[in-house]
Amino acid sequence: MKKTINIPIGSQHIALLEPVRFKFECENEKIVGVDSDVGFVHRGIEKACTTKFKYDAIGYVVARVCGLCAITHSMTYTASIEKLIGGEITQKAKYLRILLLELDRIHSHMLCLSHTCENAGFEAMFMRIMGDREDIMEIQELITGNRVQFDYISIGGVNRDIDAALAKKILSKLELVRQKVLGYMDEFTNNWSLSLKFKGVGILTLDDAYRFNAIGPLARASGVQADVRNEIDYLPYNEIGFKMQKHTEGDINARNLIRLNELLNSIEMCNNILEGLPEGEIFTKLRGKPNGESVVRFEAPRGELMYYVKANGSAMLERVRIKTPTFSSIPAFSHIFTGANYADAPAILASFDPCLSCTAK
Amino acid sequence: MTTYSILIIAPLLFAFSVLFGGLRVRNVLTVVFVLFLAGVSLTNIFLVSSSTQILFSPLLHYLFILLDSIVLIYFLWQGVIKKHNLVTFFALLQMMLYAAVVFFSSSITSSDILIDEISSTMYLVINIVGGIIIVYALGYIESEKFSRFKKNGFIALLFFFLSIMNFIVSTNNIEIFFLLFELTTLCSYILIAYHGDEVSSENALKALWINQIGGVAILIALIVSITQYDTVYFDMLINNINELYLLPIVFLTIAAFVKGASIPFDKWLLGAMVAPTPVSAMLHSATMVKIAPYLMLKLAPAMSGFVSLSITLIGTFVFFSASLLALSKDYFKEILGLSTIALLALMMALAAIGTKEATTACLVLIVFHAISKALLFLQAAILEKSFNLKYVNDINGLINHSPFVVLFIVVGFASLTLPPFGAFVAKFMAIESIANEIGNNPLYVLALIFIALGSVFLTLLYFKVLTKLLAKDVSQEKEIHVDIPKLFTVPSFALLALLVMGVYVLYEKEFLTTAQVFVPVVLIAVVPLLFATLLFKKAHRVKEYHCGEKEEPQLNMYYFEIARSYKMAITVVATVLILVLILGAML
Amino acid sequence: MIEVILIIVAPIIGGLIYGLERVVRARMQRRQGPPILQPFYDMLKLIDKQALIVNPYHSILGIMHFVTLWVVVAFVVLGQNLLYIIFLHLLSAIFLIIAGFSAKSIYSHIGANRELQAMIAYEPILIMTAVGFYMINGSFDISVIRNNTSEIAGLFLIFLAFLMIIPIKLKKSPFDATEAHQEIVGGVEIEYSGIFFEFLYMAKWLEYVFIYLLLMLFAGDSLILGAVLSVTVFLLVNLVDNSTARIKMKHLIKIVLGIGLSLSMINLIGLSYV
Amino acid sequence: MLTSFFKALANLFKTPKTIDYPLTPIAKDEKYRGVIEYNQDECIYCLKCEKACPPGAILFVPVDNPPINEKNKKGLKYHYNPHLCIYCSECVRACPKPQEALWQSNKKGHIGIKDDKINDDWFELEELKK
Amino acid sequence: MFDFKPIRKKSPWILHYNAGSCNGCDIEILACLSPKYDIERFGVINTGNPKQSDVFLVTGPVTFRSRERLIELYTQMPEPKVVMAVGSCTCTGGVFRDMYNVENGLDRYIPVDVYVPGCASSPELIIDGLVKALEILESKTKEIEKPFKLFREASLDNTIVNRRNSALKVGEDTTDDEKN
Amino acid sequence: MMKKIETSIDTLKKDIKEFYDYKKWHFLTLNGVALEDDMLEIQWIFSEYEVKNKIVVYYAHIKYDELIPSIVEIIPSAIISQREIVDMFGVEVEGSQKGLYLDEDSQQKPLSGCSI
Ligand code: SF4
Ligand code: SF4
Ligand code: SF4
Ligand code: SF4
Ligand code: SF4
Ligand code: SF4
Ligand code: SF4
Ligand code: SF4
Repeated sequence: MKKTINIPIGSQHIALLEPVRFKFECENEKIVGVDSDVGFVHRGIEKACTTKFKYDAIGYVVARVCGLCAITHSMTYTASIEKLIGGEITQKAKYLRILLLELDRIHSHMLCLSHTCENAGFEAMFMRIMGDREDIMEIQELITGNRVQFDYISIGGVNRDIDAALAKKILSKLELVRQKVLGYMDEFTNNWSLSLKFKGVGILTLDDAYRFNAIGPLARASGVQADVRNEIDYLPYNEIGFKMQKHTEGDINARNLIRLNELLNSIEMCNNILEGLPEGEIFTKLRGKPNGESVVRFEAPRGELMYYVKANGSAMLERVRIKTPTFSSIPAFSHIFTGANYADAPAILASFDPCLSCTAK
Repeated sequence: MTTYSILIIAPLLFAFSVLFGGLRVRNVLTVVFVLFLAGVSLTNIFLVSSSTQILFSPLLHYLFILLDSIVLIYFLWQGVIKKHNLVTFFALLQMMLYAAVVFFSSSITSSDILIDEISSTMYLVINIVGGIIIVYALGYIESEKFSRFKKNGFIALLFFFLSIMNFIVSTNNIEIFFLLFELTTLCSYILIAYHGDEVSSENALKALWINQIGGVAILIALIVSITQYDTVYFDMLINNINELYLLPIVFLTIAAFVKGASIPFDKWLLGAMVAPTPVSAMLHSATMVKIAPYLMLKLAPAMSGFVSLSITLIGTFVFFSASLLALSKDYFKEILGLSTIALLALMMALAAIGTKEATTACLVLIVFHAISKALLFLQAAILEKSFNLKYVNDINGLINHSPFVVLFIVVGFASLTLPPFGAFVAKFMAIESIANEIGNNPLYVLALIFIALGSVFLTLLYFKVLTKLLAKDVSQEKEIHVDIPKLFTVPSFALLALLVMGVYVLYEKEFLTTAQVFVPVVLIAVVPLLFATLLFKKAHRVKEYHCGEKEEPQLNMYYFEIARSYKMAITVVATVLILVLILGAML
Repeated sequence: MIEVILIIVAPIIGGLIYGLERVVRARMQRRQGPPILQPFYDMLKLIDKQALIVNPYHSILGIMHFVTLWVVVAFVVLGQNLLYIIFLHLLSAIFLIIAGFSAKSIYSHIGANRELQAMIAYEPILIMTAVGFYMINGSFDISVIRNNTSEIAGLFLIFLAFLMIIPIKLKKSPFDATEAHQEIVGGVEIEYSGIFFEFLYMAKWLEYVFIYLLLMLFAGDSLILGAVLSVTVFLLVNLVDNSTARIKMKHLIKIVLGIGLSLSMINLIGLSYV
Repeated sequence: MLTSFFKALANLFKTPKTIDYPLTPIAKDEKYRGVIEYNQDECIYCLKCEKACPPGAILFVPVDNPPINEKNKKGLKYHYNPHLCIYCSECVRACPKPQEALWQSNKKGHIGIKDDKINDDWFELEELKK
Repeated sequence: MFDFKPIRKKSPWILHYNAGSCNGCDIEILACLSPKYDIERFGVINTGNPKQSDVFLVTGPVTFRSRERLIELYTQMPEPKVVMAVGSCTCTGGVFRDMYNVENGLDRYIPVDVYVPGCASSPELIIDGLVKALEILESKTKEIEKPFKLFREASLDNTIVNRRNSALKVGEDTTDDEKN
Repeated sequence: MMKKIETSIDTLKKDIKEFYDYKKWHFLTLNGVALEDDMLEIQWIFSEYEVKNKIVVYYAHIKYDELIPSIVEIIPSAIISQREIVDMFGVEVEGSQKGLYLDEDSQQKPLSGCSI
């Protein structure tokens, strides 16, 4: 007698923001196998980048690979082009770029935490974090003029400046958010029902994290020292107080704690930037066309994002390869699901913070 | 001639005559004879108002001793040729003990036959339900690949079985009771091994040796009873019993546990599944296992304090655990089997409580359980013969193909759980009487918890099965037509009629109020029809929601895995409880 | 007469409780929340929607669930036998479960299966509660229970056990795994639409009425105590709902059966000595 | 768990955070990136904006009665589709006369309904362009 | 007869489907549920289940793989229903217009009632769109609206007939492990 | 710092096995670049943990009809990039089937030089 059942999640499912299909092979509610289909969002952006758009417009196009880390996408792309053209941008532009990158990380991590809570059936917490996240969204709207797709970074610098009044407003809002985050910290560590749901669930061991090349918070929660912010020098991360977070348990709880700690670290970095913002231009016109190959990586909220760009000196690029965070985490996901309880699946899924829209591009 | 002797002798004679003769003659004769038996057992209720008492001549007693010896020798022989050490051992043990019994033999005499209300009720169950089972066995056995003689022999054996059962509920003599007990063991042994293959014979031997434990227990009880109370009669034993020395009662109880396949003696009943389905039906509903509650009821007046409590606890514990175990099964007959074990244990527990309410509950349960189980096994036979289905998991959407079978299964299960049927009333009364007992002894709280959990598990179990039947696909419109022989459908309806009559009797005797009878009926029958006509015209059919996917996910039944360690623990606890019972009675 | 009116308006009362609860929950999450009459808007809208069915049994069983639940509430109001009511209530749950299994949808199956498991958790405790009342009043009849004085002191532990099963029945955190929107999209109710979903939606209201009526039994003949109990429990349930995550079926059964049964057992043993 | 328990209790008596949006309008910052606005009198018809726009939300299509402007040699008319625009402001950055000919307002795009035939009309324009 | 139409407005339950968007608009839909915007004020419940929804929120330019699911979901929604295209890429294709795996807007497949522009549409725009959609919902009849394209039906043969043939025959050994 | 090391599809497995220490190197992705003359460059990109800007690229030039060996035994997470390459370039990789982004029976090879 065959005892397993297939439980599909997706492509449309309330626990998913995006179309992705997991098929869980379950014995009763215990998952014994996972099959995933991630190709629903495939739009053909890589192809369009080499046939449809000129290199200077691509920054806005690749931002639409993903709405959540749009800024990281345009940042990474822009950095590769700047590398190929050659030329330095101002220190102030670099700082502003980091500011937006970190703000984006804050709102994305908050979204992920709230989403994890919702999928764990904790609606109140979801609402609480989503409510507080609006503060960050307001800051972003004030700086860039849009809540989600910032279109803030252009080749040569950034598009808008921050004046002193705005900086002050942001600082006060960030302080508010910091207090709130400390409150979540307490909730995530002390709530009994959350610990039933999160502790010891969805474990990725250190060895597996290495073997499956896990990245981002997923890897750091298992104890891998993998944070691209530590491995690059295009942006002066070390000057503004970046600290790598690490945990060793590798369960959902550890991932949440990593995110919470990163929130605090990011808020601190934003404070440092706003307080020590150098004077200067925000935009340098870069002359010339890109030529050659470059590989550039950045740390998106979900882990490492990589662009490979090959150009031949004309306005059309030869190849744009986008390696996105969720894409490279998928083998690790499938591994974690095996052996878990189906009732935990949505929470585990949310704790990876997957984003399929970039996976399929 | 009194009715009881007709009931005992007529089936015996008929059994011999049915051995020969062609198909048509046999079928017609059998149906007529079954009707006759039913009639006799019904008249018995009205004729025999007070209890009948009869003493057998010594000659008859010698005949019984001879028969007993032959049966025991046959067991020994089977043990030796089948090389089954346990069978051999128990056969030898029984021979020794039996020799001791014959050697001691008591001097005081009482009536050998004693018919009271309980016996009359049992006659009804045995003859009417058993008769119906034999009728459908006629249909069943035709499709087996046996020789003509073996087919006739099968029917004959069933009648033989009826005769023994009728005798067993009439007798008052424990020696004769022992003989009949062994004869039922023998019958079941032959019936289980009827297919003649490896598995059958193995399971038959298993049934044999486990049942022999019961024999041993009876013999010990006999020896103790003769040495202590100098009697071999139930009534005298019960009347003279000393509160402090209940050992014979306890050993007889153990015999009941064995026959009732109570855990830890449950293996034989499940093994009996390999026999042709009517045999299972026979064993489960009307005959064999019913000896257990019957014996309990008979002994109940003699029980007191500790013994009563521990039997109640054992019974309710087994009720709970068997229901739990049944949840993990997928084989339809096995589910039915485990639920039989559970309900039998409940009956024994109720009998052991011994209050009037509990005894009534027990009797009601005996009757309704017999009818419902007969009905369900009949459906199992139909599933097997007409649809080739044995596993619950495979019966998905049966309602599309045979609404009647589904109806009967639904009714069968409903009658074991839901108002207004008897099993529900019994459970209801059980809770009430146990709640009363808690005032006397707080330990009954445990029994209450077991009953509460067990009844929930049983409900779960039945509805787990039911859920499979109803699934209907939108797209699948074509139906397969399956012929169900008349010999299956007619008994089904007969059993259904019995159920309804049972409810009516309950209502007459004021176990149920009008509202309690009619509300569920209205809910189950009238409401759906009403709404169906009102609403369905407008409704559109669509497919189920599969997250937007077109591909249908694979559905399978949920099963409740029960860890091996739990199973072990259940057996151990049950065994320990029984040992405690024996030790407690000894001290 | 008053009983008849009470029975007829029972769903409406339930709807009001549900509406109030949605507002209270929203407020606890610092949201404005829907209007209190929202459940009735939903209800009227559902009547107006086109009804889709996947198979007739499925739809009928949903309706039977609703009707049975209504009868259960009616029996409570009329003061019938408590034990009988509990079994009838079991029947209504069973209709829902069979309905869940009769659709060919995996979520419906999982939901029904979880509903079954939840039954394992709450049914014994309901029975124990009934026995508790029986031991004090000497009768299972609700009319008798209601005419005696409040037994909440004598049944305090059973009362606590009863509190534990309220979130299961009302599908509230932490015991709402049977409905779990994020996992199984509502479970049993997934395949219902239009007027058929309406019945399930209203059944939920009746469930509220049923639970609060049972709760009132603990107050005996004192209406004031009953009101105080209901309000307190209402707040308590919502506060707990807003401060816990959904726990798994496995934990649910262990916690509720383990704690609930032991509490009621101790209480019953205590009663037997009194 | 207790903290959130009491927090929920406290929240019950606080005013909600909700902004009753359609009734209480939310003021948009002047830097909010809303729809692109255009002044045909100031435009010099260099078509840089059209080329710069990634999705092609600005089209200059030849029509019979074009706007009167001396720079408009080819008889083109400006078309803008707020439902195709991704609000990236690249056009404004490309325009030689930003804030005069082309600028980004802080107005939200209008909600389209079925009768607007947003997509079909634009397809026709794109056909015309070719 | 009681007029239900005004009631429809008061209880719009939404179904959200992402047909290949960038998540930008999806998280804004999520933000609409958050305390600041709280669209539950309008009676909105995010059911996630087509059979109980009135408003179909679609984001994304409809990729090749999403289209069948989109239509399946659409057909499973009972009438009356409204469809909202949220975000520029859903309305017309947005930046993804003319990419090889998308087909330029939701209205190539199903009738769209409300187009909400923006990349990403802000919660305010989505609420505006919802208000508009509710007006349209009120005026709708219960007539069945059909999608513009349909795709193949999945074939079903996992029926009782087939399984019956593969079921075990009587007399075969059945319960190896469970018996012991 | 990008270091490019040439390899060929015959020696690839050996090279990678020698090179790859799973606690030191992080496998980024598999990449394909269409070249002229119907050639394809396949790159296996690695970075080193906790070291600034250290990227190593193994690459091989192949024809479209050549079978690319799979490195899944060495690096399990390469499976998904391999499937992507199969979809996007229409090449064959040992043990990887089409169907990650495109349909299984799709004839498209979007990124190859001679697309659709
Ligand atoms: S919170 Fe999670 S489950 Fe809820 S809508 Fe967002 S992504 Fe989906
Ligand atoms: S998640 Fe990925 S695609 Fe999205 S912004 Fe971050 S790095 Fe870019
Ligand atoms: S992982 Fe991809 S889709 Fe997700 S947020 Fe990052 S870039 Fe976007
Ligand atoms: S990026 Fe995160 S929030 Fe967005 S859809 Fe993916 S998992 Fe959900
Ligand atoms: S804002 Fe961007 S998308 Fe909109 S018209 Fe200008 S360039 Fe085009
Ligand atoms: S870029 Fe400016 S001036 Fe040139 S055509 Fe566009 S709007 Fe006119
Ligand atoms: S502009 Fe539109 S189509 Fe393009 S990426 Fe953004 S949302 Fe998608
Ligand atoms: S409209 Fe823009 S932000 Fe919204 S989903 Fe489409 S690309 Fe993303």
